[in-house]
Formats: sequence, C-alpha cells, structure tokens
Amino acid sequence: MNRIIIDFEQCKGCYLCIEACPKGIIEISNRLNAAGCYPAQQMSDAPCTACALCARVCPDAAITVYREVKDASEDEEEQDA
Amino acid sequence: MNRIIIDFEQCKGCYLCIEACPKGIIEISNRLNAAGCYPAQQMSDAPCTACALCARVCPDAAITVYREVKDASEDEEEQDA
Amino acid sequence: MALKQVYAPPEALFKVRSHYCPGCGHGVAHTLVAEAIDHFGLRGRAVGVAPAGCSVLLYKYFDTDTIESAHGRALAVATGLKRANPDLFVYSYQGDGDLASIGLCETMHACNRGERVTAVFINNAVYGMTGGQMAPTTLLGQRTTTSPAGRRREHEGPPLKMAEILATLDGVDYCERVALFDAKHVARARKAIFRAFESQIEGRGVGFVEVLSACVTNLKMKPVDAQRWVKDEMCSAFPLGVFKDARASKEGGSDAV
Amino acid sequence: MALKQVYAPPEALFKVRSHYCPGCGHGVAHTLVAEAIDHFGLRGRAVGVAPAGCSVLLYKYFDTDTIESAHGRALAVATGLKRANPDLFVYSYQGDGDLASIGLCETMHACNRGERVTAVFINNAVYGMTGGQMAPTTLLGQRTTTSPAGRRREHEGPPLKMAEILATLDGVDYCERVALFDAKHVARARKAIFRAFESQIEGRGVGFVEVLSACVTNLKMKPVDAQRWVKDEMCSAFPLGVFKDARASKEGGSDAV
Amino acid sequence: MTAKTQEKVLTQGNVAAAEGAIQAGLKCYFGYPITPQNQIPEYMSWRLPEVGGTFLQAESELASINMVLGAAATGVRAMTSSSGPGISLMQEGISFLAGMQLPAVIVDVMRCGPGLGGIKPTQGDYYQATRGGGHGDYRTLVLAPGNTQEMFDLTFHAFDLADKYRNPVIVFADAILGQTKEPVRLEPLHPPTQVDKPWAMTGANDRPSRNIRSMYLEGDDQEQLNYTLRDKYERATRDEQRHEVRWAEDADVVVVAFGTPARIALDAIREARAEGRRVGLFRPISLYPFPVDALGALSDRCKKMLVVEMNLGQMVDDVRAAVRHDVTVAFHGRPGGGVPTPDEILAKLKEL
Amino acid sequence: MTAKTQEKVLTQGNVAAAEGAIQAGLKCYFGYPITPQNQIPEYMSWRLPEVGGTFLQAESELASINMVLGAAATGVRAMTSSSGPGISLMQEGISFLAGMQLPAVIVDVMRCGPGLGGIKPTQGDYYQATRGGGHGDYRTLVLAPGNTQEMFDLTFHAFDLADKYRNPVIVFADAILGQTKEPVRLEPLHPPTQVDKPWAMTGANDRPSRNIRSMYLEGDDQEQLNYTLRDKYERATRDEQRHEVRWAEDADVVVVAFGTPARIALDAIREARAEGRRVGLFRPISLYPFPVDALGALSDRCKKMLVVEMNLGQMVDDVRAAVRHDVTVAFHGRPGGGVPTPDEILAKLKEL
Amino acid sequence: MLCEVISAGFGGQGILFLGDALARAGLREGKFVTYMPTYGVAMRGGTANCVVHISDEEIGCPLLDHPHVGVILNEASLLKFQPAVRKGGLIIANSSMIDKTVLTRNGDVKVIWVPATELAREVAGTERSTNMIMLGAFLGAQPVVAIDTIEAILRENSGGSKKALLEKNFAALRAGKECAAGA
Amino acid sequence: MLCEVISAGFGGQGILFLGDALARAGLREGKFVTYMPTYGVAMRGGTANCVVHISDEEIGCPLLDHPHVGVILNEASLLKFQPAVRKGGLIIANSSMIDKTVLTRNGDVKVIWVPATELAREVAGTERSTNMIMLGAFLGAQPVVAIDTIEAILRENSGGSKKALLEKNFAALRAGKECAAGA
Ligand SMILES: Cc1ncc(C[n+]2csc(CCOP(=O)(O)OP(=O)(O)O)c2C)c(N)n1
Ligand SMILES: Cc1ncc(C[n+]2csc(CCOP(=O)(O)OP(=O)(O)O)c2C)c(N)n1
Ligand code: SF4
Ligand code: SF4
Ligand code: SF4
Ligand code: SF4
Ligand code: SF4
Ligand code: SF4
Ligand SMILES: [Mg+2]
Ligand SMILES: [Mg+2]
Repeated sequence: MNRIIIDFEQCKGCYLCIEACPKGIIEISNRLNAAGCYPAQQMSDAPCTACALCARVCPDAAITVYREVKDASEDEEEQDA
Repeated sequence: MNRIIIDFEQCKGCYLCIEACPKGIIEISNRLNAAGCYPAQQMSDAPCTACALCARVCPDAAITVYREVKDASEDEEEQDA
Repeated sequence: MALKQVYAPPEALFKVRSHYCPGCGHGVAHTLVAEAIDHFGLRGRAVGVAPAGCSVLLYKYFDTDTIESAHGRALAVATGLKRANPDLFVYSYQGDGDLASIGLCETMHACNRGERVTAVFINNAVYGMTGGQMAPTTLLGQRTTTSPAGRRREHEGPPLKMAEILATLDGVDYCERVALFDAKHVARARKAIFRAFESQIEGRGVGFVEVLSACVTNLKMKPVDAQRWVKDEMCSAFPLGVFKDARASKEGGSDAV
Repeated sequence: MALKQVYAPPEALFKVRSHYCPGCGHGVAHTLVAEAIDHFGLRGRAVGVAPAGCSVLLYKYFDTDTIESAHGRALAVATGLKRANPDLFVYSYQGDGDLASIGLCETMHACNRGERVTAVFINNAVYGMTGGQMAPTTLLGQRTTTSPAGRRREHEGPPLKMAEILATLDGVDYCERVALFDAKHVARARKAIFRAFESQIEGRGVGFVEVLSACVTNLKMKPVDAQRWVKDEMCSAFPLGVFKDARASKEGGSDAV
Repeated sequence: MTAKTQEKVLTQGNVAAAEGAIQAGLKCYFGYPITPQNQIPEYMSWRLPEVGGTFLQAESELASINMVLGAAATGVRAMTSSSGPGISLMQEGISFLAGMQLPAVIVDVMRCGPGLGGIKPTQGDYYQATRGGGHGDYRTLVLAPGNTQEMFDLTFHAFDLADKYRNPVIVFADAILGQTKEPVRLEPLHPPTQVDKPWAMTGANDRPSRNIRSMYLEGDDQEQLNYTLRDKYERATRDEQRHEVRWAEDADVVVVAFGTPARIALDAIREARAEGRRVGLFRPISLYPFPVDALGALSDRCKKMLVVEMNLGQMVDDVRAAVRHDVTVAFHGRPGGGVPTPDEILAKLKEL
Repeated sequence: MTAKTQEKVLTQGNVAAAEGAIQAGLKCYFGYPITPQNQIPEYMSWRLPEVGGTFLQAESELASINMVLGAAATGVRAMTSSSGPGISLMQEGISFLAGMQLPAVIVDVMRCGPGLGGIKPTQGDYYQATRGGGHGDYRTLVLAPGNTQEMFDLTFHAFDLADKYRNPVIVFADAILGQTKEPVRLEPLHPPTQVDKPWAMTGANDRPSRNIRSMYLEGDDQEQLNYTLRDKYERATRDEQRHEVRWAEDADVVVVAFGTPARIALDAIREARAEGRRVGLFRPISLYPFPVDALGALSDRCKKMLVVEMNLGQMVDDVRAAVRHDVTVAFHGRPGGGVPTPDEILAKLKEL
Repeated sequence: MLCEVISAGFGGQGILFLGDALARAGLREGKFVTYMPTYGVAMRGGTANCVVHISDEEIGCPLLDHPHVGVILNEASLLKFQPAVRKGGLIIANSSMIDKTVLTRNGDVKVIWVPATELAREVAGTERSTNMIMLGAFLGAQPVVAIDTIEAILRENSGGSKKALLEKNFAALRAGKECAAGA
Repeated sequence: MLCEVISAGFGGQGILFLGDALARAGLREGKFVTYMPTYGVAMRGGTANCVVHISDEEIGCPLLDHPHVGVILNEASLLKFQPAVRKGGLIIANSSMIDKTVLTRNGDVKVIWVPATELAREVAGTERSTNMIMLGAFLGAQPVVAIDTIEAILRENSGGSKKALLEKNFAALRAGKECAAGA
C-alpha cells in the first residue's frame, strides 16, 4: 500500500500537510517530540495515493512518500516531473 | 532698438548663444576677459528681436535682453510666460 | 510488489531540523532550491549566498559551498563570486528587507548589469528575523511592530513590487512572482526556480524569482491561516505571474497563474 | 521710447562667475530652477540640497538656504528636512552618479514614499566632477576614462533609464525627461521644472525632472558639438517625454516632445 | 542611593533610552531594525507621534543617518539608533554631521562582531565610537550608561550636549543594558536646554540665505574648520568628563570598567571587600572625552588598576594614557559575546 | 640609495600602486571613482583585462567592498581603492572581511575631511585605518608608503600579507603620494607568494561543502573566533613591523612621521644637521602593527621626539604608547589640507 | 537578602511573562530588581529564559551568575541550568514535561516537582497558565514576594477583555502555591 | 644641485605637459626627479600648476617650497607665485598674457619676459605650443636638462600621427631658448 513517512523529530507540527492532503488521511500524533510538539502522522491504514502533495508543502522536508509498485526500479524520473 | 547685453566677465565663451540666435547677430569679441576667454557680444547695430533665445541657452546667465517699448512698464509678466 | 520512494527530500539539503518557525515558507523555498541544485547536478560548483534575515543560517541546510553576506549585499557578493570564477553556479537567497530595502541599490545594479546569477527573493511582507518590523513589502494597512497603526500610503508609501520593477531592467533574463500557499503553487514555484537556474546555466543573465511566503510568527497566525492570508491578501497586492522571459521573447505579467 | 528688460537672470541666482566649464548644462539647469523659485516666490522657505558632483557648489549660486549632502544621499537628506519641517520647500539637485548609481536606494525609496520634495536630476552620461568616469547613464559604446573601450551591454549593462523606472513608483507625482540642447528644449525643460515644483507645493508627492545635459569637458567636444551629441545620441537612448503626471491622470511616455 | 521605587517603572533599557529622547524634546526619529535595539524604533513608532513628532523607518542605516542630518539641519532634535553593522554603515554620515557641525544623537546598542557576528553582548566597538570610525579629524562625544536609569538620563543629556557642541553624540550601550528591565524614573531631573540655532535651515525669509556644509575650498578654510572642531573638542575635554567612583578612598587596586562590566565588577568588589581586600571601582561615563583628570588623580593614590571590558582590550589604551605614574594597568576582557563573570574578576584581582 | 634611473619609469603614485597590484597577480578590481585616487580604477580599466583579470566599476563603495569580498572568497586576489567618504562606506564590509577571514587589499588615498571635505592632502584617517573604523574587535594591517616606489612595492606586498593572515590589508597613502610622479622600478623584487586556500568557495565537487561566515551562534564559537583573530594580530605584531630609520645613531631628537610628512621632514632634518643639530628620522612603514619594538628601542637612546602628521595628532598616540622612558613626545600637525613645511618643522625642532 | 531566579522553558511557555511579573512585584514591594531576557535563534519553538534578581541593595550583575532558584519548564532547560543553581538553592521543575531521571542535582538543592502543564489544564482549563502554576509553586516555597502582589500586578497589566484569563491565572497561582506547600 | 620649478597658468595651457616633459628629461639624464600637479576646482578654464624637483640627491618634499624657478603663463599665476620664488631665483613670464606692471619682485630675482603666446602663433602656428616656448626659454636661461633630451622625450611620447605637432613643438622650444638667450 502507498504510504508516507513523517520524520518524528523533524516535524514541527505546522499541520500544513493535513490541509494539503486531498484524502484527509494525516492526523496529529499524541506523542510529544524532543522539540516539544506533536508531529503529524499518517492515519493507520488510510488510503494514500502517493500524490506527494503533503510532502510538497511541508516546510521541514519531513515527509517521504512511497508508492507500491510491481518493481522498485520503475518511475525513475517521476520526482523531477 | 532691442538689444542684449552680455556680461563681459561672466561670459565663458561657449558660444552657444551664437548658435541659438535666429538672427545670427552674436559674434566673438576680440578682447580677453580676466578668466582668459573671448566673450560673445552682440554685433553692433544688428537687428535684435529680443526673442531671448540666446539668454535661454546661456549656461552662465550672462545675457540680459532689452526690448524697446513705448513705456517701460508694459509686458510685466513676459518673463514668466 | 515493493515500496518505491516517489518523493524524498533533495540531496542538496542536509537532514537537520531547521531553526525556522513551524509553517514558515522559508523551508519550502529551501526544498525547491535544493531540488533545482539536484536536478541540474550543480552541487559540485554551486555557491549559495546567504542574507541577513531568517535565512542567515543557509549553510546549515544547503550541502553546497555557502557564504554569508552583509545585510542587503548578497547580489554584490554574488557579482564578486561570479566575476572571479564564471564556472561557479551562484545562487543568492534573500528576504524582502535584504533585497528590497537596504540592498535595493545592489539589487537593481546587479540586475541591470545582467550578472549571471540566480536570485531567489522571499517576500514575506515583514522583517522576520528581527521581530516583525515593517518591510518594504508590507501591505497597506498591515500592522507590524514599527507600523502599529498599519502601513499608510501617505506616510510610508505602498509596498514595493520588486518583480515588476526588476522586469524593466535589461539584464534580467527571467522574472516571475510565485507563492507557496498550496501544493499547486508550490509546484509552480518549483518550475519558476528551475527556469531561473537556466538563466544562469545558459549565461543569459539574472534569473529572478519572487516567492510570496508566510511569516507565521509575525503574522501571529496559525500556519493554515497564514497561508490563506498569503493567498488572499498578498496575492492581490502582488499579482503572480511571469513578468519577463527574455528567452521566450514574451514579456509582461500576462502569464498569470 | 524706452528699453525694457525682457529677460534677466533670476533673482534666486547670485551674480557670480560659476566654476562650471564653458558650455556646461549645469548652468542652464541652475537658471531654470532659480526661475521656478522666483516664479513661485519660494526664496524665503526654500532649501536646496546639493550633491557630490560638479554641482556641489550649489550654495555659491543659489540665494536660498542650501545644504550639502553625502554622495548619493540627497533625497535622504531632503526627506529629513521636509519631514522635520513640512513648511520648507525642499529641492534636490543631483547628477547621474549621485542619484542613479550610489544613491539609487535612497532615490527609489524616497520616490516610493512620495516625499513632498522636488528632485532635479542632471543626466550628463558621465561623472563630470571626478574626471569623466563611466556613469550609470553612460551610453552603450561610449568611451569614458573607466570604459576605455566603450560601455558594453554584456559587461556593464545598458544605461539606466531613471525617468522610466521612477515613473513606476507610486509616490512620484510628476516625472518628465527633458533636454537642454536648444532654446526650444530649454523652454520645455523650464515648464517641466515648474510642474515639478507644483508637485511639492500642492503636497502631491515627488516632482522629478531628468535633464539631459552636456558635459562638454568629458565629451571632449566643443559646446556646440556636445549639444548635438545630446540631441542625437542621448535623446535616442533616453526618449524625452512625460512619463507620469498623476495630476492629469494620464501616464506613460506618450507626451514626447 | 535608595530604592525610591514608588515613582519608578520597570523599564527596559532600550525603552528607557527612547523615553529619555522623548523627554528631551525629540522631534524626528529615523532608524532601521537591528537586534538588540529594536525596542527603540518599535517604541518610537507609537510614542513619537503621540508627542507630535515624526517616526519614519528608513530603508537602511545609511538613509537613517542622512535623514537625521537633514532633520537636524532644520534645527529640531533628531536621532537614530542601531548596532554594529548598522553603525558601521553610518560612519560616512557621522563624519558629515561632525564636519557640518550638526547636532544629532545616535544610540548604539552593541552586538558582537566583527562582521555579522551575533546578538550577544559586547563592547567591541569602543574604538569605533571613541576614535571616530569615519574619515577625518573629528570626534563624537560618547556617553556610556551603566544601568537602565542612565539609559534614560544620558540619552536625555546627549541632546543637550549635541546642541551645545553642534556635534554628534553617541549613547553607547551593550546589549545587556539594552535588554535589561529595571526600575526607572522616567522623568528628567531638569528641563532640556534650549539653544539658539542661528545656522538652521529655516528658509531665508527675513535674513540672508544660509549654507551648511563640510567642504571649504577657499584658501585654508578647510584647515580652519578643523581647528574650529579641535577647539570644541578641547572645550568638551575640559567641561564634559564624567565618571563614577566607589570605594576609592582606601583602594590599593581600582577596577576600571564601563557599562555592564562595571556592574559585574561591583559584585566582585563586594566579595573582595568582604575578604578584606581594598578594591575600588572607577567607571568612566563619558568615554569621549575620557575622564582623564579624575583617573589621573586616582592613579596618584592607588597601586594597580584592572581594566575589565567585554572585548580584547580597547578602553585600556585610554586608561594607560591617562594614568600618571608607574601604576600597573592589568586587563581582563572577553570578546565576541563572552561576558566576564564576578568570579573571573575576583580571581584576576587576587592574581594582581 | 642611488638613483639607478636607467630601469625606472616616471610613474604617478596611484599608477604605481595599481601596477604593484597587477604584478602581485591581481585578478579582480572593483571600485568607484573618487578623487584623489581615480587613476587607479582608470588604469585598471585597461590594464587588468590585458592580464586576463576583471575590472568592474561598482555602483558604490559599498558594492565595491562586497564584490571584493565575493571575489576574494573564490580564492583569487582582489582589491579596491578609495578615499575618505568611500572608505567610511566600506567599514561594514571591512569588518565582514576580517570576521570572515578573507584576504583583500584596499588602497586608501586620503582626502581631507571630515565630511565631504576637500581633495587636499591629509592624514586625518589614521585612527580609522589603524583602529578599525568598523564594528568589532578586529584590526586591518596597514602599510604606509613613503614614496612612489613604495606605492608599488607595498601594494605588491599587501597581497602577500593579506593571504598570509587572511585579513584585509590597507595601503594607506596621502594625496601627495597618490599624485606625485617619480621614477619607479615597476617590477617586484621577488615573485608573489602563493598560498593554499583550503577554505575557498570553489564548489564542493570532490570534497565536503564549505562555508565562510563571521556569525557563530553555537556555544562560545563567536568568542573563539575573536581569539583566533587576536592570535593572528599577535603574530603580525611579532612578524610584520616595518620602519625606516635615518641618522639615528647620534640623534638627540628624532622626528617620527609617515608618508609625505616624513619626506618633508627629511628637508628639515638636512637643514638642522647642516646647522649642527643631531636630529634623526623614524618612519613607521607598517602602521598596524605599529613598529613598537624599534621605536621603543630608539626611545632608550634619544631625548626627544617630534611627531609630525598631516592631522591634529593621531599617530602620536601610538608613539606615546611605544616609547619606554621619559622621552618628551612633542607634536606638530596640520589638519584639513594643511601641509607642514620644512621651515615649520625646523622651527619646531629649534623650540624643543 | 538577594534572590536570583532563572526561569527557562520552550518559547511560548510564558517564561518571559513570568519573569516580568516577578520583577514588577519585587519593585512594587520596594525591592531593587532586574529582569534580563534571552532568546534562542528560532523565533518559535526555540528556548527562552530570563533571569530576575530581587534584592534589598543595589544589584550588580543582572545576568545569570549563581541562581538561588531555577524555575524550569522543560527538559532541555533542566539539563542546561541545573548545574548553575547554587548549593542550598531551589529548583521548581515541571514534571509534566520533564523526565525526572534527568535530574543530576540531588541532596545539595531542594527540588520541587510540579505537574504544571497538567495542573494548568485542570485548574485553569488551558496550558497557557503553566507559567503561573510554576510561579505560584516558587512563591509558595520561597515567598520573595507576596502572591497578592503578583495578582495586583497581573490585574493592572490586563485589559478588561482579558478578565477571564486573569481569573484562570489567579487560580493557577494558587494551585501552584498549594502544590509547593505540599512538597 | 637641486632645482625646484613651479609652472603655472590657465588650465588648457599645457602646464602639466610642460612639467611632465621636464621631469622625464631629468630622469633620462640620471637625476632624481619628482613631479607634482595640482588642479583648481573648475575642470576647464581654471588654473593649473605643477611643481618639478630635479636633483642629484634624494628629494624630500615634492611640493612647492622655495622654488628656484617660476615658469608663469598667466597674470593670476604671477600674482600668486611670485612671492614664493627664492631670492636669486628666476622667473620666466609670458608677456603675451601678463601686464608687466603686476610684477612686484624686482632686483632680487631674475625675470625674463617672453611673448610666448605670440611667439607660439608665429613659429608654431598655434597657441598650443606656448608651453614649449616657455620651457625653451627656461632651459635657455638655466639648462638643468638639455633641450635635446626634452626633444627625445617628446618624440617618444608622441604617436606617429602627431608628427606635425612635434615639429611645431621643437620649433617652439628653440624659439623660446633663443628668446631667453637674448634676455
Ligand atoms: C546593516 C544591518 N542592518 C540591520 C541588520 C539587522 N537585520 C538582520 S535581518 C534583517 C531583516 C530581515 O528581514 P528580511 O530581509 O525580510 O528577511 P526575513 O527574516 O523576513 O526572511 C535586519 C534588519 C543587519 N544584520 N545588518
Ligand atoms: C562616497 C563618495 N564616493 C565618491 C565620491 C566622489 N565623487 C564626487 S562627485 C562623483 C560623481 C559625479 O558624477 P555625477 O553625479 O554624474 O555628477 P556630475 O559631476 O556629472 O554633475 C563622485 C564619484 C564622493 N564624494 N563620495
Ligand atoms: S507539514 Fe511537515 S512539519 Fe508540518 S506538520 Fe506536516 S510533516 Fe510536520
Ligand atoms: S501522498 Fe497524497 S494522499 Fe498520501 S498522505 Fe500525502 S497528500 Fe495525502
Ligand atoms: S552662451 Fe553665455 S557664456 Fe556662452 S558665449 Fe554666449 S554669453 Fe558667453
Ligand atoms: S534676443 Fe534673440 S535676436 Fe536678440 S541676440 Fe538674442 S537670440 Fe539673437
Ligand atoms: S520569524 Fe517568520 S520568516 Fe522567520 S522563521 Fe519565523 S516564520 Fe519564518
Ligand atoms: S566637468 Fe562636465 S559637468 Fe562638470 S562642469 Fe565641466 S562640463 Fe560641466
Ligand atoms: Mg521578510
Ligand atoms: Mg554626471
């Protein structure tokens, strides 16, 4: 399944990703990170499209996006499209 | 008769007035002033129209223009027209 | 079936927690510039010129050579770098106080000379680093710590429109104003920055991008509200669009998004 | 029958021999500014701000209060004067190096703020006072003591068009470019300067006049030839005309002479 | 000194300086943001209009100082404030103010350098302020507050001095003084001194036109201008030296320090005295003119001096030049944001 | 010294300085016109391209110094030149160069101030050059040529020093030195010194990325930077003092002067010697570091010193600090374009 | 009598407000006081701290020297400032945000743990009153100024519109005080 | 041997060229030389002067001190510089432009009047050679350097195109020399 990973310590809790996600599948964690904020996280098992809109708007480059593919080598050029 | 007076010491001998005079009645004096140049002067008895074009272009405010009038008080506002 | 990374932070960014406030536009702009460095393979010859402003710590984030500059003088420093070694790829990154207030003289002259540099301009309508004072780009009526009653046209003049002004200068090859308030506009901003990189790579002149960005802290808004403010208030004072594209030989702000 | 004076030098000019070179445009520009002071009866409340440049000795010629300014800072000094005492009539007088090179930042910001001052700008395409170095307004191909092979677009950029640039700024009420190469154009320049005085008198904003003028010495030409050069070369690089008249609410360079 | 807290208000140093200027009759403030003095323009932005003055944020420090020059030329009281890089950018303008003999006040709340440096406290700009960082044979008068009350009092006083000498005056503070809040009496002890300004740009209405300039081309006029300035500086050196001295009567060792280090030294001296050491404190308040008379006299009576600064040793030059006898002048300083602690000073005192 | 005129070319001081820079391997010149140094940019505008370098007239001195900073950061030799007001405008940039530890050469051909002043000769900017007119605890190395040949030689040398210390170096001349033509050997006595620049901005191609800055925010890094600078200045003080001394062996009285006043003093001393007076000359060549060692040693041997400057007394502070015994240090100076004459100096010598 | 207090926490936790109120109260009670704030680089989310001196005689150094009291709101600040606190001094620590095991000072200073964030939510309904819980606890343990004086100061400084918050802050002060009394 | 020469006149009269040629010739002949120009404020039409020192030993002050010789091309300059000339010195004055009655030095210096402007027009066909007439006259009266050396210098410094002017200047030098010889 497609998914995003939000770096727990890198996230500053601005929640712009929540606003950006067309699927509404990002939520606020209830754990505090070292910097004193509650990071965002993907809702468990929510249907991510790997559209990366959340990652685009994240000011802290905290989000990595993964797509489920048949073979990990396809779509090489996607990132710079 | 209309006429101009060129201040002998103020004049720097650039001769722009000569170029500007539509009547061609300004010439170069053959006397040197204190600053070491030959001032411009009105040719004697030449027909000046008092158009003041020479004065307008003089960079050294060296030219005064006189028009012959019936009565010295007329044309008060001429200068700022 | 396997998981393939389709988006990851650019290589040209160090993986560190930044000092920027949560939701600050600087972070997004950094990512875009770093993506361009990656894309064009410039890490090995790029030099970044940092301003005085919230982005003064550029060196902590960009894995390229970087140099500090005195407040407002980034484009003079960039000129020195590029003239001394034209093989370098020189990008400057400045805030509105830096580029448009104290540095306006250097900005205009570098643009008029057509220095082969890429200038990224973060317009957040306020002095972020020093605590929210009025910027040259502060909107009319906007309250700041030095315009407590709101900026007044008769007293301080209206905000300066840098993209419009710089587009009139001969040495500017590309000039666009973009904004970061949603993903679509971030994508557009990315394109603009890539294009501004090309101005330099192709030796055409200054590539200039004005980026409307939220200073959440000094707006005293939540990040989401700050984005809305950028969209509603800033974008109407500062129309988005391409103000000059000398390569395409079509000028003017017609290409608005 | 009697002789009536129909033209005499203005009262606001002292009757002294100036230090200007024979044929230098500064002298004509001085006369026009002084005529405006006379016309509007401003001698008693006018303060002239002198630049660094050939016109640094303004105080020797103008019979109004006058103050020196550091190179390029005339409009900052003018701002200080006018803000401190709005009853003063403040006129600045600057060369191209002063207003458009080192002072560009102060020039732009004062114009954007709409300071109620009158700015006279003598563009003679060269640094007169310091011996003929390249100015921001030096023409492409023009040889100067620091552009011995002629100014090159790719190296120094093209001449800056101040009237066009400043006309884009909100605080400028009136902006015209004039030239002094013949009596007709001197008359037009006089009108422009009078109009720029009105910008201040009516509290409307900056009245700006760019005056194309001959630096005979550094052109190394006879005065008459230098005038022709202004007419032929300068006027084609710097089109004459009204670039902004906020009072008439019609803008643009259409009103060309 | 007693606390007399009833009439005092807890006030930040920067704000105290700003209000001191207001009370001195300030009419125009021009400035540009820079930490650690931003509270001055921020305060001025609402406070100055309240009293009918003009606040304008300038586009740069270069513009600020030249706006101040223009405003001062009209005869009103005008000021700016800044720090490190901004003060450096003002050096040309300050030189012009001195050469044109215009009164102006510049509040300089130092940050650590060189270069962009940081916003930590320092006194690294002593040379710049006291030697005239700009070009030419001029001096700025320099006043160094030692606490928040003096931020108010000396800024107020600076305007009187500026008018009296027609010269720029710098109020010279470190970031600790700028940021610390203390109880302050926000009223001056006397009204501001009014002086005639028969040189001001007021329009040549009923008088011959005037000119203000620094450039004198005829004969040796430029040289004469410099002698005029020298005469003023000599008068100031005679009349304007200020200092504070404590426990000097019996002191073998005197700590010389200005600004915050003098406060820090106070703690060290108290401890030293508690240990039975005879240590005194000399605090220069005017840095130019430097209080050479009092310090020279004191040097007749003590054996050693310890100069403490938040820099690598700048005022120590003036101390060495001022002492008369073979007094040992030792130095302890920390640059670049380092702040000497009472413990360090105490240790140094013990070493002497 | 002999005339050796065969190989020499009549050269103006400004041009000699410019050619000295070219011979040192200058790659980038950025500058802005100002009298009395315009011949430097004018010469550079055609000469530097000839040797493959870049000449660019900057929009201001502020831009110049920051362009120099950018160019120097790439590792090439870069310079600017200016005078009074222009040098004041560079103070922020010079402080940055020092803080960022970048090598650069600034030729300062003084004009008289303060303010706009005039273009007559002066030495009124000694404090500015030697005390660091900018903010922060930094110093610039300062070399003071005494004749046209030294305009060439010391400008050449300045680049080696700048690289050695990674610090800005000022070549400090008066307008007479800038304008006078004299026979000059326009070749250096040795090739320029090449140093590695493992800090330069060359692109992080095969190495980790680099950063050049003056701002250090972590812990006490900013303080440590200042100690690094201090260490460099201490090294320079040990290794770079330069001076010239004449007739010192038997001198009772020593004239101390730099630049043109030292030449003028030469005439006065010749006359004094002709009258049987034992007068010597001490000419500091490095002004920072000041040649304290040699001057201190000389003060052991003479009775009186007469400091001659074209200002109101600035270097005299350094002389007073350097002399070791109760040597009387007298001063004769003329500011604002006044030039001391041999007669005046002779008269002063007789008064002593 | 001299009391030097360091108060530290995240930016946004109201550290500076706490210090300012304490200094004003000291002044109101006729003491010499100084208040010195410092900021981190980051505008938000960084750390903030301030030092307050309250004394019967003129105050020398207004900076952090050897504080008698540390009022510590987060873990990073405890790590940073605990070594500075004087022997025999006092640390008030926010146990809601600090893992107690990071405390290294034991025995030579008195430590009072206050679950301030939680308490604030409880008694004031908002975490924003955490600072007042901490101040109340400090003054409960060591009454350098009266809580009444603090309340008077807060009342004066708050406009009418902030009445509700004011009451919450008073409640927090009292809850903090009680908490310390129980310690 | 030391010779200090002040040359002065209107800007544009070739004063600086005269001084420069003199100094170069001195250098060519193995002497120590200095050449120091000054300018007035006005770029054109003002006054110009320069000081040349030629000596067998190292030159101290390169400025105007007590000149041995004044080469004076206009009246204002004679008024200004005649007092400075050393007793026993020499003044070469351009009688075409100077009213002889303004001379106040009599007896204590040698004065040679040269109708230089007129002579230049005559022998060189242009007033632009006035300076060379004056230089010739000076060197005729006091041969600190050989006129041949001056000619060599002039030749080297002039591009091919200026040949005609060069010949005129040579003629002027010789005419000036003769004129002084006759004095
Ligand atoms: C000469 C100088 N003046 C002032 C400052 C203080 N200063 C640092 S950053 C800055 C402005 C920051 O605003 P901006 O450029 O808009 O950047 P932002 O922080 O908003 O990104 C100022 C005034 C300085 N460092 N140097
Ligand atoms: C800070 C500073 N830099 C340089 C100068 C030298 N300077 C004096 S006037 C001038 C430029 C003159 O040119 P312009 O402004 O075009 O006036 P013009 O003489 O042509 O009328 C310069 C560079 C100065 N006085 N101050
Ligand atoms: S946008 Fe980034 S920093 Fe903001 S909440 Fe989402 S992951 Fe965290
Ligand atoms: S990749 Fe798209 S769908 Fe998935 S979390 Fe991000 S925004 Fe939502
Ligand atoms: S224009 Fe004026 S200065 Fe020029 S020649 Fe005519 S009168 Fe003389
Ligand atoms: S007034 Fe007219 S006609 Fe008379 S001289 Fe002047 S230009 Fe000629
Ligand atoms: S203050 Fe504003 S610009 Fe600076 S980091 Fe915070 S949000 Fe960004
Ligand atoms: S140099 Fe040029 S601008 Fe200056 S006075 Fe002469 S002609 Fe006029
Ligand atoms: Mg900003
Ligand atoms: Mg010009």
